[in-house]
Amino acid sequence: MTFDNWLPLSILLTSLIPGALIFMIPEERRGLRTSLNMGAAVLKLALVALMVWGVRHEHVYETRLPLAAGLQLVLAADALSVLLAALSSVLWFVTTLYAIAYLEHSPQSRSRFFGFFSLCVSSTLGIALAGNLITFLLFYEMLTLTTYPLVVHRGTPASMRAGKIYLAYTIGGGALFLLAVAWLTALTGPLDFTGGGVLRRFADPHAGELRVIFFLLIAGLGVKAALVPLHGWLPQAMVAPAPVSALLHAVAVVKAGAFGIVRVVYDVYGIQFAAELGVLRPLAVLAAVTIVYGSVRALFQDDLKKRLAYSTVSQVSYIALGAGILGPLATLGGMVHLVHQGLMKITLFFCAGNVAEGAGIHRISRMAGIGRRFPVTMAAFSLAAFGMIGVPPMAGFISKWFLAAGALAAGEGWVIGVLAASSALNAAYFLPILHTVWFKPPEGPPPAAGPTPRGRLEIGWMLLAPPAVTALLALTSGLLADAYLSPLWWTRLIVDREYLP
Amino acid sequence: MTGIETIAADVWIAAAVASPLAAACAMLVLRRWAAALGVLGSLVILGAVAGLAHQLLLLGPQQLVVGGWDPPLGIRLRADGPAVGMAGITGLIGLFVGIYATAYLRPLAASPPHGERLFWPLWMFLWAGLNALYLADDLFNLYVTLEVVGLASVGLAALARTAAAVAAALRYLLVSLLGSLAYLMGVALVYAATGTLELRGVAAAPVGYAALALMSAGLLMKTALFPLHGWLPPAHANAPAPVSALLSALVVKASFYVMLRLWFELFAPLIGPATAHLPGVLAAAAILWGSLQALAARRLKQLIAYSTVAQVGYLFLVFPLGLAGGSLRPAWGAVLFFILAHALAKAAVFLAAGNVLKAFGHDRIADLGGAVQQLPVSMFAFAVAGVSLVGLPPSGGFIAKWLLLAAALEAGRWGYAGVLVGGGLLATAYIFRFFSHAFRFVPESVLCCGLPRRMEGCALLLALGSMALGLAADPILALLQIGLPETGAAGAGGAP
Amino acid sequence: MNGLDDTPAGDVMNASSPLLRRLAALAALAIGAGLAAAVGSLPEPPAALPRQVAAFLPASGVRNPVTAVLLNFRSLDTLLELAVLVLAATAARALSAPRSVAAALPPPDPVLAAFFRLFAPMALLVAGYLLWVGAHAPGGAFQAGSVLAATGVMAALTTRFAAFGASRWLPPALALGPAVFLAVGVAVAGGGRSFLQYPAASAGGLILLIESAAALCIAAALAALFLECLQGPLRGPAADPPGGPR
Amino acid sequence: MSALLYAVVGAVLFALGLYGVVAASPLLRKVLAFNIAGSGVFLFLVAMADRVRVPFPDPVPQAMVLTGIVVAVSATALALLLICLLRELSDRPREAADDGH
Repeated sequence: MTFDNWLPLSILLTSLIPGALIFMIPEERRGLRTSLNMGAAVLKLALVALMVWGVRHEHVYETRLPLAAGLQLVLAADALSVLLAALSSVLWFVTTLYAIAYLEHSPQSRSRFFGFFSLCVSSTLGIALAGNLITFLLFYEMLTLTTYPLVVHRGTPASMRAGKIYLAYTIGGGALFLLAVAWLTALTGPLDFTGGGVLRRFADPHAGELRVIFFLLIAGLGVKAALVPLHGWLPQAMVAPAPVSALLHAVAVVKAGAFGIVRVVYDVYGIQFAAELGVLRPLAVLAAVTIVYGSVRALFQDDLKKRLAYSTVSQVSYIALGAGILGPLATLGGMVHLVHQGLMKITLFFCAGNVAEGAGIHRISRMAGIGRRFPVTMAAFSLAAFGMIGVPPMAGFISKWFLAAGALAAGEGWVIGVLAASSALNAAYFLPILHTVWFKPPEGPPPAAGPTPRGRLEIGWMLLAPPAVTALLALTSGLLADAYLSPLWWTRLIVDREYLP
Repeated sequence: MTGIETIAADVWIAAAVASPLAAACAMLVLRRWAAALGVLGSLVILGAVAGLAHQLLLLGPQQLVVGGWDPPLGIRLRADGPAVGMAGITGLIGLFVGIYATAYLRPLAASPPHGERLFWPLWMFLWAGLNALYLADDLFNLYVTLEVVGLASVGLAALARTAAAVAAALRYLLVSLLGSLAYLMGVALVYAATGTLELRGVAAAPVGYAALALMSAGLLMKTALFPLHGWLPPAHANAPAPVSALLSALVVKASFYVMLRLWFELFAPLIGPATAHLPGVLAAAAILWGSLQALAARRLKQLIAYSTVAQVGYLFLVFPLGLAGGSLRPAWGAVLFFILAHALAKAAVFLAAGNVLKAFGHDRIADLGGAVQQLPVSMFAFAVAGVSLVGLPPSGGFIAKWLLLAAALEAGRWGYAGVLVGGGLLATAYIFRFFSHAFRFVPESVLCCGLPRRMEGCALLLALGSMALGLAADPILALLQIGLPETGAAGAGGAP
Repeated sequence: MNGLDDTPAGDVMNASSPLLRRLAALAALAIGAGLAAAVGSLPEPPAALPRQVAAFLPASGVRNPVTAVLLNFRSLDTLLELAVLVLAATAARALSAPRSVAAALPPPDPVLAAFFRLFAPMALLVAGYLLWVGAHAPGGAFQAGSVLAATGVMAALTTRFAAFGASRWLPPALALGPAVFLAVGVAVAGGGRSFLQYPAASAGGLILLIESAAALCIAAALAALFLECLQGPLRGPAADPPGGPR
Repeated sequence: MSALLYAVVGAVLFALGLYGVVAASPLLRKVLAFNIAGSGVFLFLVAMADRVRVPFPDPVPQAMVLTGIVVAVSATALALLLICLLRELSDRPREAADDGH
């Protein structure tokens, strides 16, 4: 086991072992818990950075462990897996900082929260680094198990109900996914992810079965990627604390589903073979329907987090849409949106959390004029909102641009219509918020000291820094899109390796 | 490693059967030291089984000809993969349940002071019966070991001495005796037809079918497969926690193990696809019925007992998958691994339920709010074991379910694949139904009494064991299939 | 034990509904007919095993073939069977409350007492003979044990050994049988002989040793089983109204 | 020939005993029916032993019957004890026993 074999496993362990340790830390030892958390996050960032540098220089990192009769647990670092690994480790660092401050005086056990929090991120990294379908399935189900306690963390009847719905959807999806993977393995034997897909040679006798397996896989993954009929759990899971909503919607759960769809389309079936099977078009149509449906439902939500949830339902399907269109440009747009949506959405949720924590405001109608009270938070919120609409120079614009270009190149004209409609709808549900926040006079009792007094921050710095950082990241990855090692640059590297093997 | 092999293999087999008996006798004499002898005895027995496993890995299947008379005259004890695997899991669970029982049984107010000390000899007799049963290679010897296991289990089940426990134990006794008699009649028929009691004698057609029917019916009663499962839930729910763990994890599987031996060795030529599907259909019904009853259970131990009824259904899926697939390629590896994973998980879950019962004073699920808060270690053990019961990765249960699913898909049995996946969903429903109550946040503490650390520790270690089984599946699968007539490819995953 | 017959099976077996009785009748009929048919078509008995027993009988140390099979050829079965009896007695002790036997037993009946004084020595003689004759004719440990047990019960009934039931030395007596059997089995093993393989010369003696220990153990077990039932399991000092069993 | 007759009678007794255990409602009758079924099986075994005339009838089924009898005795004793215990407990005021112990 050389260092190259150790790296993927050690990245996984940097959150698995601290997670196990944090469970045992007594509740009052806040300092120890925080230092363990932050130390693990920093160590992970360093290792991932090392891997990014390695993969940039064609270095192969792979861990192979025998799992069961004939099956292997494979953790491989190819360009695509590093994309999600980098995204989740950066955002986890920021979310940990935010969660420590946010749960400062919550009665529930924080050791339990941060234990499951770390386990959840290790399963996300496991999904990112998975080298074959069985490993992906293993971490995919582990993600469900580690996020359930986070969703029901508050223990209130509402969170219990949300947890039950969440579980029903995700375990159901997991069962479909298990059946599909078992069926595929029975047909073809254990197969690893390889660029350009591996199933072409099984096409002649099993074409029909492969189509059914594809739809089972997409159904299993679609639950977490919140494709239309299977998205019900996402708005319900909003009762969870803000860091959990941020983690669930920007980094872990939703991305796992979208990432899975990308893996299945590109590295199991191969985009060409999938197109020949005729399964790409239904996927693209389903994604388009989800985009429009999500945006429409978001229009009518007065609760801020609910509206953001429906916005996520719509935005994640851009990735599925990118995967559903044949051609390098669309692939580029879909994959880069994986990162951009993560950065923008997590900013929005941090701001929603600040407003709820700082002023106890949950409904958009009561957010009139809070721009004065929360200037920095609302500035970050506005930046992210513009990004979601797709206004240049924000990151959102980049992804939509390449998606549109890819659609044109592939001759799928109707996708332009969908993108335009969705951008309009985004504007329709984000701009009123900005208008209420900045231009309406603050209603109700005037805040004690008008604009925030000099020197004193609107809210603790640990709650303020994360949204600011992620907003800036979203801005820079839009502005400096072509810079070295930027998300777009890296995605272009993936696409080159994918399409020109 | 010179020392161990020089000791002849049959010493280890003799030790595996004789040491629990010796421990039982010692406990009857030195009654005050029963608990200490219990734990010490567990270590000795586990050592013997470990030595046997070592021999098995080195030199292949071992045997001990008792009394020096070669079969068919004398009795031979055979130690092959399945036998050593079952003896090993019995040892592991026996050790942890023993340590747990030293703390759980002390203040058992209901029974007289000397009553709970007699738990130990009864448990040692049960252990001797189990080890003798796994190693037996003779039909009548299997009958006597089934009786030892059956009567000891009834004695242990009634140990709580409440009206509910005694009624359940009595019903268990009557059903178990009915099963034994049917089995004995079958043995008589086989002896009348073939003239030997060996497990390899092939029974002639007409008498063979009668013997197969009788013996299988008897064993189905003792394994509590649906519709003959009525006795199991009350017996397992009302017994003391360590006893419930032993009954659900080990005793139910002992009679299934005998059925495996009979169907795949003695009666193999008589069993066509039609007969193999009967247990399959009953298994599907058991999974459905057990899970629905578990969903409706009011008490935690009832929920777990009905979960056993459902999980027993999974065991019987091996018959349609192995035999109906045309050639005799039984999915030995899959079903034995399932037994190991389920035994560890079920024992952990029952011990955790015992902790809840001790700490809360009751186990009514609806009133267990705040359990996760106040009993974090036990609830974590319950969760980890629950994951293995349900068959979600990365647990041992998942690997077992995967192997069964691969066998089903390879044999093109769609119905059973659906049953496997559906059963997993139902299991998730009733396991997380409990958690939806346990995760509720309750400001003030509701516990009535504290728990010694080792009670929670044992539950956690067993749960982590079932998880570790999932990660180290390959070597264990290899060990389980040593000495089998034809190790089915089904046991080796989906490789075509 | 009066009044036992009407113990409701209600909470034990909720069976015996008319439908189930008919179902059981049908099943019994089917089993009876099936077995009768099977018996009819039994092939000619291959008498391989009995001939082997006959061949090895001289080496078994006893002349009675059944005792040879029970205590030499298939000795493991007998060891486990002894364990069944002992564990049943242990379970009986575990389930009953410790209390003085006297409270539960009927007042001594002079006729019974007189008869017992005559009966006891003769019974012990018969038990000894049965134990001895087992080597070459029907008899052996179990028959001797049951006669001894009957004597024990008679003794308890005439309250001669009042504290028999709860006495301290019952469990060790129970342990005697399997312990001796195991001890002999392990002692003879080694030096090329496997577990429970008696050396040809001393086989008879060893079998007799095992049988006598087993006889005592069986007597203790059967007597304990009877007396635990008689006294009624829960007759704790507090809960039990004075006087004999209801 | 008479051996087969005894075997059939044994089989019939076994079937009757099974019916009795399931259908009889008072518990004591269930235990009695169990013993009838047991003796049916033992009769069948002895009948099988009688079919062979090596200098003596086949001793192996006879040994099986002896062992079976001892097992039946211990099982019956345990069953009777549980019935006594049950009668004892059901006479007592049923405390909230179903909450576990």
